[in-house]
Amino acid sequence: MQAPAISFLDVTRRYPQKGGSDVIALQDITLSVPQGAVTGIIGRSGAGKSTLLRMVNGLERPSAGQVMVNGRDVGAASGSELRAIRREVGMIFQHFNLLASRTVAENIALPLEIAGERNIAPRVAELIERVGLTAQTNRYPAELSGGQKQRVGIARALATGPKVLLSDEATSALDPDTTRQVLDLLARINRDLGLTILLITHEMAVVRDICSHVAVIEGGQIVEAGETYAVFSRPAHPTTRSFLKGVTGVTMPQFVAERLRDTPEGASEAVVQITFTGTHATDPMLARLTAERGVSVNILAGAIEEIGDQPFGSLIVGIPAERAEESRRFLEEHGLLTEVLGYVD
Amino acid sequence: MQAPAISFLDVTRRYPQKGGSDVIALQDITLSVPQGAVTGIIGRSGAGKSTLLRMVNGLERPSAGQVMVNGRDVGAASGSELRAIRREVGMIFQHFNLLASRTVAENIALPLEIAGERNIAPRVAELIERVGLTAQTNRYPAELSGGQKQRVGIARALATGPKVLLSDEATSALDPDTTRQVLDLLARINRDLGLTILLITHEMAVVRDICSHVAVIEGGQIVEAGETYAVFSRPAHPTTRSFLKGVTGVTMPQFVAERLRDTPEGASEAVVQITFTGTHATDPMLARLTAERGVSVNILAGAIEEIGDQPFGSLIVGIPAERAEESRRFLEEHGLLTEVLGYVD
Amino acid sequence: EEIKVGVSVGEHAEIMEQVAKVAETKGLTIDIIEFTDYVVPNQALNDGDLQANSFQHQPYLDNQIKDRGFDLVSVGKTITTPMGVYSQKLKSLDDLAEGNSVAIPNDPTNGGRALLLLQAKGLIKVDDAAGLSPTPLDVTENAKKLKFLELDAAQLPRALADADAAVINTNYALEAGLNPEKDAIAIEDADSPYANIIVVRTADKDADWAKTLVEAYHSPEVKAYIQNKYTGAVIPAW
Amino acid sequence: MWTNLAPLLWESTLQTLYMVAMSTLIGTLIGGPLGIFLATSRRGELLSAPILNTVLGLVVNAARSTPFIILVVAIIPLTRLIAGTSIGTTAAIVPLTIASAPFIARLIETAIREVDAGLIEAARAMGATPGQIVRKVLIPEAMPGIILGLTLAVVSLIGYSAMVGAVGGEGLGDLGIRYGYQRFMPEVMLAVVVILIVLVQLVQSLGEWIASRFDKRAPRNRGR
Amino acid sequence: MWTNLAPLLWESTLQTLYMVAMSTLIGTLIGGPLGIFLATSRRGELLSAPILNTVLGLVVNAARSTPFIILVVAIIPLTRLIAGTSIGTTAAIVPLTIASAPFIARLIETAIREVDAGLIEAARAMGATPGQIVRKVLIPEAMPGIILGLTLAVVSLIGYSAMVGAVGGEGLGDLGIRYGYQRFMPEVMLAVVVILIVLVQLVQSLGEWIASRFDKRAPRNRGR
Ligand SMILES: Nc1ncnc2c1ncn2[C@@H]1O[C@H](COP(=O)(O)OP(=O)(O)OP(=O)(O)O)[C@@H](O)[C@H]1O
Ligand SMILES: Nc1ncnc2c1ncn2[C@@H]1O[C@H](COP(=O)(O)OP(=O)(O)OP(=O)(O)O)[C@@H](O)[C@H]1O
Ligand SMILES: [Mg+2]
Ligand SMILES: [Mg+2]
Repeated sequence: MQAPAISFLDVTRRYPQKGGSDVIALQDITLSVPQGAVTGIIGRSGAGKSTLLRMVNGLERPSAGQVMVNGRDVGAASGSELRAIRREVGMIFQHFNLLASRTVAENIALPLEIAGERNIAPRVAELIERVGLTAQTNRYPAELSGGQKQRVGIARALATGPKVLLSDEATSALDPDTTRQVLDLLARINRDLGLTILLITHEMAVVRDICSHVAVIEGGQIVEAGETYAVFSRPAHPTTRSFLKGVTGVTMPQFVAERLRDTPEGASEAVVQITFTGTHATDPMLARLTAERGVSVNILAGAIEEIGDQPFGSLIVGIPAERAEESRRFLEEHGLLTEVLGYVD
Repeated sequence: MQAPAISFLDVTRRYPQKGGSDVIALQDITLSVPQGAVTGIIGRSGAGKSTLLRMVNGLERPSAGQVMVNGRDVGAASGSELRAIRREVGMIFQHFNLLASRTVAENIALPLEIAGERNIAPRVAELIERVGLTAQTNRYPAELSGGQKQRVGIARALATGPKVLLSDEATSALDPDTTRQVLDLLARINRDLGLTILLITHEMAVVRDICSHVAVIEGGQIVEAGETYAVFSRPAHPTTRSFLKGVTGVTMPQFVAERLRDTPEGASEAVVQITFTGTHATDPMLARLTAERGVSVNILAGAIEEIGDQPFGSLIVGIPAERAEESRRFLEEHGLLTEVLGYVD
Repeated sequence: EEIKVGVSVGEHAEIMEQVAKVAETKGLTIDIIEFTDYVVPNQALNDGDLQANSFQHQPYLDNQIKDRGFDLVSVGKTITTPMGVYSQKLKSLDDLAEGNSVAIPNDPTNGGRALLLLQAKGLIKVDDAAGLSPTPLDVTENAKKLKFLELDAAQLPRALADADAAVINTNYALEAGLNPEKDAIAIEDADSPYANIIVVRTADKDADWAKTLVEAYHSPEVKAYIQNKYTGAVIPAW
Repeated sequence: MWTNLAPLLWESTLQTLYMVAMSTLIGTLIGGPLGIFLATSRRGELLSAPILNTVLGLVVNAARSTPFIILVVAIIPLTRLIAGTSIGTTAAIVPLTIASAPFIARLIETAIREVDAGLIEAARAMGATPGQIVRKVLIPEAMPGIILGLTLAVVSLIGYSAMVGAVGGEGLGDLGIRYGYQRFMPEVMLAVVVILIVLVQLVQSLGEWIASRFDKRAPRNRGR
Repeated sequence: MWTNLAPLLWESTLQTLYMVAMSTLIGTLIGGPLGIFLATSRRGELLSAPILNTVLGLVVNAARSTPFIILVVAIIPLTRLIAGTSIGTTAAIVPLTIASAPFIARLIETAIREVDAGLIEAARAMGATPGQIVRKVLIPEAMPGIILGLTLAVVSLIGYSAMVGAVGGEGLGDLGIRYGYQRFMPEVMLAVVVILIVLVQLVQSLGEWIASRFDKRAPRNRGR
């Protein structure tokens, strides 16, 4: 196995507060970010995501512990070593941080100028095209919409062809289409050039679509981490579960929820949640249930999607109450997870 | 019917550009925002959403046309009239715009001070609690995370109990849980106090969960508007369709997409998209297809959810190729929309 | 030949302009440089930035040489401007009451001179050790408990309304429209030691241009100019 | 010599402090509102009054560019009206104030204009009156800049106050010029300059400390 | 009288322009880097050098608070070294520069410190050297503030340049003092003040125009 691109070793970050106890933004974080992977960081507002990210290029220093980037200790790096590390690490900021005095093109040119590159113009033009800002090339940030600023920040972070990309909610100001384009762009660079990406996002769909790994942070601690597929299919921590509801889990339709009760007595239908994982999702299990057992299955809600290239999802179905037990057994025997949520009349 | 809370009449906004043609941010916008409704504005980055929103409280003036709020012309309002309108309109800014010199509590108190209210402290404490920032009460914005700042902005906008709330991507910096809490809060105020909400978002899930109406803006023009359910179930404009993919539409799993081809010859399965609307979603149509016609249906991907209180969704299913036509007819006869996407071996 | 001559603003500058005209006919070009300060012209002369200056009297020069070790010397007298005491409130010096305020110049030359004038009129006594530039701190006897207000010399006429009396250089009195003969309630005796001088570096004492400069100054044209222009307030001292 | 000098230096220091404090105080009372008005009355801004803005700008510039001694003379009647006399340390406060007020106005104007436009917008959106925006947004947000501006003004005034010797104003600068410079007492000059430096250093440190207390923005020194 | 006065006024105006232009230019060349260093060398900042920062701050303050005439005399040897003479208009540029440089330094320091910390952070994240951050971020972003600061300095210098009469320097202010003040010619004083006001107004308008050209931030005057 390759050495990790980034690793955190027992990293703690405290903010001293006047007249009060310190804010502990991060506590004993140990985490490896694999080389060439796209790793997502998710967590509640204020959990410590931005702080964690900012440690990677030394914008924030650990109060304790070590942060290693490509084998070099960021905390111990001297000025020029640190600059060398930083030139290999692109960063997209949560609040853009664009220079008001520079146009779109000039903002994107900045890291190239800093790296001392020549022949900057064609590279800048190419990046501008990629993020769809050709019409805005010579505008100043004050004349851009929020999403346009965000895209300038993205282009700027990619300008020097970094080995590691840090992204702090790079797509949260973008509409779904533009988000998809940006994610495609990142995925392509990740694939073609082996770029390691560490990104913070609040959109589980982003994690699902692009992240091979995910870390969940809560109250300054990593509560869950691993391959996205593994974490998403069997979320262990309540936060993760709660986050996933919107994306892979399904919410029960209101009209069902209202009628739901706990006891089967006199109910016409049982409401059952069926979870598909791996290749099972492609088998026509429900159809077989109907065909082989004559059970009529009513799909009430559901989502089936791919996570980490594997189909995954769950359905909420209605099954005639008297056949519920039988059907469940049938499905479980064929490798699906089932759970009876309740009964309706 | 009630008079609309906000109406735009032929509103145009141009930004003059030096040495170039004007940027037309909005063009001939005519739109009514119903009283007491939650109306979402969606559109691509740079489409003109923020500009539109900022017209409502006169932060931006129309180059042509009229903006009416509760029957008063914002563009024609004098200083004190305008202030009177503004005190009834709360606004959450895309970039927070918090005062760096005031703590969380003091920032939230600001609109109350401006409105000349007394006994501010309990109201502020209540709002802080609602947005979950009790621990941060006396911190300054520089000591907050992005999402915490956003929540201060939300509390501030609600402080004076406005009649109209304008929200510019108020939840895009928030994690799913916090987003849900904020949306619940807004929905509750909307329900209990009849607050009219006009919100910009990039998250279709937000529109789905909270907006009764939606307007789609593209290149400065309204391309689609109406009740959310109507727009989402039969999106007319490509942008809307494209946006909806992520939320109500389904993306085809990679492993299916890769094997997909156009012609049925020699294929084992047809891949069919089935769209459910209204009450049909609750009928066990697929089960009936299996039971009555003996067709084995394989659910490949799908999402069924509620939009505007109505069940809605679509499934992508695999149906044995030779039975595809028959099955489609069966489903169409029972009121579902179907579309053959292709064939797999 | 061309020389640079430093002068102070006012009558010294005005007269030097006339001197320059005369000197021109004798083949000496004078470049006049006006100073609003009294220390710099000596410093500049000593340092070689000037060839001569004309703004001070012998006591001031002596004092400067003593303090700063300049190697300067006088080559000829120029003019005397008697100082006067003026007042808007009083008719004579005798009317000065206890605790009255008297404005005097705040530079050492003129300030000291003003105190010596008041001593000569019997109002105060100053410490002899202070020589020709005493300060209010050197006043040993002050029977009327006079308060001394030290002001910029040019400010004095403007302060007449606020002080009970002011000791004013004649040139400023004239510029301000006061008439030394009519308006002064006391005036310096003509035999004061305060005749002004032309000063050069000791090394240049015998230079030809120095002689020409003094000759030009002492020419009848200049004397006539002084007498016409200043009508007794400025007296040729040669 | 030194036995005389010590009390003299002490007294002069007090006089300088008195003059500088008074003229800063009054200068701020005049220059503060003026600066705020200059910053907010440009065309299209909060209090939009472009003509008055131009006129006041002209007055401010005129007062700032007129040589101090000419200013002193020009306002003698005013000085007499206010201080009862045109000469002496107290009277000197009048021209010092007239010189400091426009300077302070410009510095405060600059500080106010640095306030983020988004904050003004937020307050406008709340229905704030221009007065409320000034009191609740512009001044508090510009506070660090205002304090640093006032520090700059105080330091300038300390140097400036040496010129009031012309009208019988006393103080350290005047002492340095009259005794140290004109009477060539290098030790007085040195003593004065040393006290001035100490004084100015105290003012500067105090100003920066207060400014940093008011400054709640993100620190610029996290990490490296 | 006026036939004599007109050319005199013209010449004096030129001299003032000459002195002010030169001392602003050289003062900026010295004060600019100094101000940038003062802004960036505090503890934990970009060029972190707190001791040097304190020492330079002290020197700057000392130069600013020392009365001008004392400064003039103190640096006579330097003046002669640079200008070849210690008197006259050209020589006067040296003390004027020494007086303007620290003032300009403080103004530029203030402007630089207003630059958003996030931008410095962004540049640091790009691996920029401190020199690059100064050149590519701090100076361009602070440009409107720097220009307004220089405008403030030029206006101050125009008033300040009146004091060079002490070393035989000429110019408008000196003309005003020598004729208007010492020779009691109110009409000269008036003429001088009028020209000064016009001059200063031109400088101010030009400065603000240039600053606004550099200012690409959101306008503060959209809507009401
Ligand atoms: N001051 C300005 N000068 C020129 N063009 C401007 C100016 N302000 C906004 N625009 C342009 O107007 C258009 C609409 O901007 P607006 O901010 O309303 O977009 P938006 O829909 O809110 O986008 P986003 O989702 O990215 O925030 C954009 O193309 C933007 O570039
Ligand atoms: N300078 C500071 N002083 C005190 N506390 C701070 C400071 N900066 C951040 N914090 C706190 O540290 C915690 C972590 O902040 P961080 O910005 O990393 O959160 P985050 O996970 O990025 O949240 P968000 O999703 O809202 O951006 C927060 O609770 C925040 O309030
Ligand atoms: Mg964050
Ligand atoms: Mg926007």
